Amino acid sequence: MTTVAVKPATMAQALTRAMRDAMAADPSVHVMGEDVGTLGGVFRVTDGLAEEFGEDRCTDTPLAEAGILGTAVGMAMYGLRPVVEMQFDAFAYPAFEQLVSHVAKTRNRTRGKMPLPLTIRVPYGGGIGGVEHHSDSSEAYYMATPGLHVVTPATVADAYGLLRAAIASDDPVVFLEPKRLYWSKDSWNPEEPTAVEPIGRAVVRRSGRSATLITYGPSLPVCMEAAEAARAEGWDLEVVDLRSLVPFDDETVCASVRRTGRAVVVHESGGFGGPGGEIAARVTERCFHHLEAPVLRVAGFDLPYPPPMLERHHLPGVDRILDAVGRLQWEAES
Amino acid sequence: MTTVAVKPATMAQALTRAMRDAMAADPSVHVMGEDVGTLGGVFRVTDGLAEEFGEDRCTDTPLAEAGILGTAVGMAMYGLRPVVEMQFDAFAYPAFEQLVSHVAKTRNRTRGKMPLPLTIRVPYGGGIGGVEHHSDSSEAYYMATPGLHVVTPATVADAYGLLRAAIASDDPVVFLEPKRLYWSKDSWNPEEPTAVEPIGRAVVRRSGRSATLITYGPSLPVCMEAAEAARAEGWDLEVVDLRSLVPFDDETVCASVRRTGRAVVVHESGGFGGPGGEIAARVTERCFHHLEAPVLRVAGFDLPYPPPMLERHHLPGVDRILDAVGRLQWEAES
Amino acid sequence: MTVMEQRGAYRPTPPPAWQPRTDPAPLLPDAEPYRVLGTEAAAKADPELLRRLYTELVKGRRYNAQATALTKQGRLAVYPSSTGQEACEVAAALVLAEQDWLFPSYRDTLAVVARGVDPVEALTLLRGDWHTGYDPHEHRVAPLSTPLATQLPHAVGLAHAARLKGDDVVALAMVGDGGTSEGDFHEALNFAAVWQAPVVFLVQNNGFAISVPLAKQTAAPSLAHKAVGYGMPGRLVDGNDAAAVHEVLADAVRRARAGGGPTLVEAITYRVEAHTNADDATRYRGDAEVETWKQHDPIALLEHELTGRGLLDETGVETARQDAETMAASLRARMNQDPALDPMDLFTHVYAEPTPQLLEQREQLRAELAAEAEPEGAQR
Amino acid sequence: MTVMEQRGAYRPTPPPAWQPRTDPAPLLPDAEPYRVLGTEAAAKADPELLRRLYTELVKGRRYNAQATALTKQGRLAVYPSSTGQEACEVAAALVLAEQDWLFPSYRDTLAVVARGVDPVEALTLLRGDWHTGYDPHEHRVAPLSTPLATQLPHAVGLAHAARLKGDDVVALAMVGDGGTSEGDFHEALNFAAVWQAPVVFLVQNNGFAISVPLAKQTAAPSLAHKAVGYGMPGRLVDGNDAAAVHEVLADAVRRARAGGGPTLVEAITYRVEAHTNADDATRYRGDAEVETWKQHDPIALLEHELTGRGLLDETGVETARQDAETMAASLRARMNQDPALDPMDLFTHVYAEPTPQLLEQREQLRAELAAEAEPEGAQR
Ligand SMILES: Cc1ncc(C[n+]2csc(CCOP(=O)(O)OP(=O)(O)O)c2C)c(N)n1
Ligand SMILES: Cc1ncc(C[n+]2csc(CCOP(=O)(O)OP(=O)(O)O)c2C)c(N)n1
Ligand SMILES: [Mg+2]
Ligand SMILES: [Mg+2]
Repeated sequence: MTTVAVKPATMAQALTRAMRDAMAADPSVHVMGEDVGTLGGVFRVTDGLAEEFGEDRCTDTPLAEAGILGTAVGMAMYGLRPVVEMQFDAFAYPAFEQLVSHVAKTRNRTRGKMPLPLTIRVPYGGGIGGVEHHSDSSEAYYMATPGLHVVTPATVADAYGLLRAAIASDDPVVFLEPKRLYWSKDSWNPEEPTAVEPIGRAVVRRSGRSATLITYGPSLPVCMEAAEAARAEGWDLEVVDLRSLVPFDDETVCASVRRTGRAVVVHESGGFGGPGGEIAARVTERCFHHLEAPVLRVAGFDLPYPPPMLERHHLPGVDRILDAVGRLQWEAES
Repeated sequence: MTTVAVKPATMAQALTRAMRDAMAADPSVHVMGEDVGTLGGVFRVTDGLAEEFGEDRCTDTPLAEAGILGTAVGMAMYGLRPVVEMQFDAFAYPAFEQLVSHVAKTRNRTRGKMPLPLTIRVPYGGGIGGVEHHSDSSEAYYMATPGLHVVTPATVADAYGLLRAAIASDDPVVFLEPKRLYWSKDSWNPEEPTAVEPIGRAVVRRSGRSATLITYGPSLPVCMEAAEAARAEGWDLEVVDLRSLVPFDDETVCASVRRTGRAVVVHESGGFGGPGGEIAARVTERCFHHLEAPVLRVAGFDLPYPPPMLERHHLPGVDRILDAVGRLQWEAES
Repeated sequence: MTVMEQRGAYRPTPPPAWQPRTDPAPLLPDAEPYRVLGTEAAAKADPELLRRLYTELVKGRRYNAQATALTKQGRLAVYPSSTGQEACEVAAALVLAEQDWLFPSYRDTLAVVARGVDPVEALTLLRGDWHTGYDPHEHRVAPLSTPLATQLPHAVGLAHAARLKGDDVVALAMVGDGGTSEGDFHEALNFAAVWQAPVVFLVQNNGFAISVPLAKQTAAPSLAHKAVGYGMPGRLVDGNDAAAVHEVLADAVRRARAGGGPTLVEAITYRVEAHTNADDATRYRGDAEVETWKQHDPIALLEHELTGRGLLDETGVETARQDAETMAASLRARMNQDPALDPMDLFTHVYAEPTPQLLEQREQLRAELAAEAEPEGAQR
Repeated sequence: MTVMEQRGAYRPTPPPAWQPRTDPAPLLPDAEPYRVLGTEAAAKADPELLRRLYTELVKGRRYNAQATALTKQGRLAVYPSSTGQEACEVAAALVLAEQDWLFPSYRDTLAVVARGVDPVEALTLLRGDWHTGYDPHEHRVAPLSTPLATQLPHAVGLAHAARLKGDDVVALAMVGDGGTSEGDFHEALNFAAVWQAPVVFLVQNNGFAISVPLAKQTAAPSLAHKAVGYGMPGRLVDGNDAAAVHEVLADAVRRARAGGGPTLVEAITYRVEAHTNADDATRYRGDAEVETWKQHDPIALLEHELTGRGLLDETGVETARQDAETMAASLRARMNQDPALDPMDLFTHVYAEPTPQLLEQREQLRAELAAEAEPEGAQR
């Protein structure tokens, strides 16, 4: 994790590398979606794959998301491992029926006879000045759909490791890529790609004793920043990066909260009916007697994602996180 | 509410009556969907409407849910009040993009200039021996979509009152009809239809002092039964029927939980990422110091809805609810 | 330089890029549904095939009757009968080679059985058990699809994958007239044509989608006319003429196998029974219409042809009927046993490995079942 | 009675219910895109209309250029230029009567402006403000639709509603070649035909969906060939010939207004610029292709015709150019002001009445903004 990078790569590049390595290792891996071939994707995440592996392995499809996912299901039924790109979060919605009624259910309804090893890459979230329908956080929909794995990297290394794991998984994985971290860099060394990360393990990104920030994907850097800022207030915050929303790593999360006694869940998805409710509820169920205060949530407001000029007011930022930490009842109240 | 019925009507009949009264009162109300006209709907909920109001007011559409909802959006743009029937829960998924990207957002993106007074009726939930795709509980998807109201009746009177309110609302309402209560009867008197219920108010269906069961729709009768059974164990349970998931009646729910100090959320939707997480989290945020125990959840398991022969093991029943109540730490633990 | 300045040189031309991508004419269906039985084409049909079709039609109808009877006895949760549509069902199954795949819609149990799936296993979903009693890979039959038209892109993807792998596989996907209105129908056909996937789409136009008649479903001259809009041939066939359906499908399968791409076949047929046993068809159609169609019965049509040409005699008819009765008796007997379902199986196949969350839930159910099993007194 | 027993009476007939619902022939597009400019048909075109189209084309191109420039200055978040497609944009707007409705796709700002919407308000979404700066009801222009093809069923529903109310309203809906692959395209056209809704679908086939060329989008002879599959006429037109596009659309609008139902129009055109300012078109197409299309430029085509027939002189050209410059200067000036947005407005229009949850969140934001506004020392 802390290898010093020869030349630092972006998260987008790590994702490309993950697909490339997977395609080189396994001829059944096929990349498909809108503009993924010749153009290399609107975020250039599939850049070079069509050139290297041919158009049959990295395919520009017609513009129809249900068709993309539906045909990928058929390809998976025949033993391929399709990696589907949905161009933006909101443009995955046309494929919702295929996702819920087939992708999530086929293994179960065939009693294991017809697994669907499918990866569905969805760039998600805001913070990039995108116009409407380009900044949705749709993870709540996927979390509420049993049969899917839901994974989201927050670091460059995880982008590589988790995408390799997703592609290797024999189950469908919704792989949520935080758009605004595409250009982020960290210590990941493209010369020595990280090992495949197992899906389902959270990780403590920063140790602390005062309270736990539970977060994932695009909100991790914000939480890290908040944890730094919190030192000035005398709070030593622990930060847990979930990495996988399904399965959920109760063990790591609860161990942290039991240690700190306080927790705030941070995500930019809307609060009401969002992931934070589930997380707060399950942490409370499991750690009630260790809690000094209710698990709080810092989330996007409950509104359609706002226009670029207002998004900074919507997105959970450092101040809002610190405000929540401040409300964790540091002196006993009635 | 407690008027003695002359001849008791079923929930299905109350829903029919609500549409009929709304159509008679307002010529802009149009009912549309698959088989709603000549057949009167597969559950006969629109029975007689086409005959009474003509096919232009109660219309058999082509078989395409995105088309149904999408054209209803256009009709609402022109000032009509469409009432759309989705034939079954899982068959609403093809319309998901229209729902999330247009129905939920149009008022906001037009700054109030283009409200969409639309009601989307969705028969939901299991317990009727339906084969796969006919028993989904999809409320978590709708709750996580700001811009929608999400309403679900549990009594015959509410079926009438809430559907009238939904149709009268200037905002889109996802109106979830508990399939297995279609044939239920209670004291509602079709001769004196209840007044329109305001959307957004929960109601205490049973007062009690020991703990609160928070529930809605198909699980209300189960909770009432459980509350009866709990008396034998010495528990006096309060039962709150949410009726509206969005907006959420924090006031009524929290008042109850503050009184009882303990709560269990009960629904048949899957637990993980389901409505119960949100409810438990928000109750805990607001009532932490009144809680003797964590808010627990009794929900469907986290799996694709099982086949009819196994559904009784999946659905929250009286025993499972009582087990949860029993875990509410009646004697202080560490 | 403004355009004015270059005016002398400028010459209006037709749009440079445009040219018809394919000649539309051969993609359009004939004006009349193709027929074989009772026409001259019948003479060219393979007698063996016709007899085979006949036997299966008779068996199919008996199967439908038996399954419907089983719903009355509570042995099946629901059954959508394909009586009147047996020619399509049977031809679709028989036209495929062993390595090919069938993608049935929820009404297509007959096709599934005719393809070789065990008659009881084919009913697994409908009797209220876990969906696929049969292993899809064993007979290369996808699970019956309930959400309409969603199976069509699967067929395209599978056929495409097989072609990419260099395998000789054709996929045949079945859908109803109502299902053609769904977006998935459109997207599947478009992908198939763009990819030139070896897939055949068979639309059984049986006149109704539950209660909704075709006229409320489409204003097209025929459903087969949709094909040209994707750049594939559309074929119209008398769906009650088993020989014709088989021939048209066989042509399409051959074409697909040879790399010629997909075909859309519309078979004109009629659903003689109600939508399912739970439906009341008298609410939306009259007896007269049903009677007219009974005059165009697929079994009668074929029987008439075969007997008329001396390819079938009373004994042959009787044998077919006996075979069907034997099948029905066995079906009845086997369906009289309750399937054994283990509630703990709820958790087994949600994922390859149950999540920690599911493991917890499994333990909860295990404990509940144990408590249930305890003697009465020990319970709450 | 078995069929055998009734055999004497039994006569195979064609399937009783089948008859083509409509004659397919008139629904099929002509083999070549319809053209007016440079052909004999031009003589019959209304000179006033041609001049009006010309002025708008010139203004439209200038608008595109100005908007693209504004992206470079950071005044617009993004701009999808319709340069090369102005004929479609302008004709679509001008062909409608006042009471009619336009349903634009995200690239159709020009059509929105040509319909009368304020040029700055039309850019509201793209500059990063709340979506609809314009009131959709004022000029009967639906919000620009970003999710592709989703606006098509809206147009159908609105047109249908108007007809039910007895109002004389036609809806014209615009979509790209890529958008025709979406399920919503299919469902919208089908509903329109079944309901005989007064709606016109205009497909701007500009050869690309971002980087994906038409050949990977469809295998159809033309997109207009999709129409017959819905039972509506399909028309093919040279999309760079403003007179032809206007005429074909006018026919379709007239037909719709008269109760004749919907029409699908495919206009063959070309996106001369990149997909948006953020796109790099050299990744997927060569200059040669672009150059060929520049030879078939919509403005040049019309200018050639007008000047050739003495309907336009240098002064006229200059006037049009001046008008366009004036518009551009005003646009530039007005766009140089930052729009004033109130963060508290986040909560105003989610519902008619904010929910209790939104009221709480509004108070939270209010408090945060107040804290931000406090002098530095007072902050955390
Ligand atoms: C997506 C979807 N919407 C609705 C339904 C409910 N439904 C089941 S069968 C049916 C009618 C199907 O008609 P058609 O496609 O003509 O097939 P047929 O029943 O005639 O065989 C409907 C509406 C469904 N199964 N899936
Ligand atoms: C449902 C949906 N999927 C994907 C996108 C992303 N997207 C925006 S424009 C575009 C290409 C559109 O091509 P076309 O319909 O031909 O219109 P054009 O850009 O050529 O005007 C794509 C894929 C979208 N906006 N909506
Ligand atoms: Mg049918
Ligand atoms: Mg295009």
